Amino acid sequence: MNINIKYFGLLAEVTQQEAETINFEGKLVSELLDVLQSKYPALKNKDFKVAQNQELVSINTEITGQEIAILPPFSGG
Amino acid sequence: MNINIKYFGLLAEVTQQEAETINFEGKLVSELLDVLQSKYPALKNKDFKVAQNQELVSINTEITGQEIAILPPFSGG
Amino acid sequence: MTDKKPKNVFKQGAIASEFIGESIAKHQSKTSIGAHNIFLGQVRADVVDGKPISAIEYTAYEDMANTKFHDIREAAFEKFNLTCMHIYHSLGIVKAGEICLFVFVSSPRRKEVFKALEYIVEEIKAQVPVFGKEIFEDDTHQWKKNT
Amino acid sequence: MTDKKPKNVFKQGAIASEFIGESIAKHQSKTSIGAHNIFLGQVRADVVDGKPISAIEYTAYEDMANTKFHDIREAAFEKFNLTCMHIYHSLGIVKAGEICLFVFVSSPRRKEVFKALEYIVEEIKAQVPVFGKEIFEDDTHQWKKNT
Repeated sequence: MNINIKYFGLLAEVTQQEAETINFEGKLVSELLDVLQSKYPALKNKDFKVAQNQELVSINTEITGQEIAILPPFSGG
Repeated sequence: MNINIKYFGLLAEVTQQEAETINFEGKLVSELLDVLQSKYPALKNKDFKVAQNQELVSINTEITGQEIAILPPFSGG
Repeated sequence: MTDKKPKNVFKQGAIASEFIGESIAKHQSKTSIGAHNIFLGQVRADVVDGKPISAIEYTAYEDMANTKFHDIREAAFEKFNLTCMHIYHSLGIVKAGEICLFVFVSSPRRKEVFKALEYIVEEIKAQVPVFGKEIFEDDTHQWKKNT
Repeated sequence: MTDKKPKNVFKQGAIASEFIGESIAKHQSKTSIGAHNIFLGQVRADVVDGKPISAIEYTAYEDMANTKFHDIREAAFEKFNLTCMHIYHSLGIVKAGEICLFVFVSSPRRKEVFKALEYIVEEIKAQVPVFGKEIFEDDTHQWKKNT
């Protein structure tokens, strides 16, 4: 299935883009991260969280959403 | 000695004045209050504190200051 | 910065919202500040026995009050890492809906301003000889009690 | 009052002191309010390796952020006795000394506003996907980390 991935802050710098659509055949967030970390090796050393449909999810969560966001540490305020 | 007494808020209403000078021959705050409560019987039922030279004092404090203030409960803010 | 001499904290009448906005603006040149916390006391139109309060008339034992405000200020600078602190309290008539107390603290860090502001406001309520006369629309009154 | 739909909390650029003053003025018709508490986040000119920060550029995962702001708002109304609550956060460039976060709570009673304001600010820092890029005068940058 096609998944829209959004990158923010430092992670948009690392991947050099703010969004992309990838075709993903796996099941879990962890599998998607494997794909992304192969594509962008620099991601491996970064601290980030994953949101699916605007809710934070763990790496063991099943991918059901069309929109996944890769979020660096929040630093509002 | 002559003592300047100041009354505030509700207590200025009770005594119908904001300040007066009285001649006082006693020693303690409690004795001064006896004098004032004889003069203004309505004071007896009121809740108040006494300040001498701008510091709150207990009724057992010796009167040394020229300025005594009779203060109702604080209600600033 | 701490001042060594008590200054006059009182303002005649209500504290204007524009004055508060201008006070905030004045702190924008202080670029070591990361957090401001502002407390505003506003006169409530409480209804007592069917009659709403239309205003509070504040009086104070002014000399003692300014000394107490100064002591609270010094204690707060001692306890907390503050860059600035400002306190203003009304005297005279303040109508319902108007502001009678303005306390403004600033610090590099937010944790400090939260602790400092609550400390200062509670100290003001407890330590400063200010007296509020709550005036009803029919010109009767009662004396304010802090809770 | 609680809103049922997330509204947009973000403002482009810095939050002006005049806007804050006007927000305060708007609450003077609400005569059940006795206490306001305002938190302001201001951009600090921290010096890193000898270089001062001249501005922060804020970006956000806006849809998720507005949903989180809304959830924080609903939770605060649930937990505390509040009359009003307003939150504004900057997006884009905010220079050192300018204001990037404005949180405003009002209640009949002061105890409520102190607890509520600290709760809301801590929740914003922890839960809302906003990202600060700290820009130095020489146009290099680093990514802000909350402490």
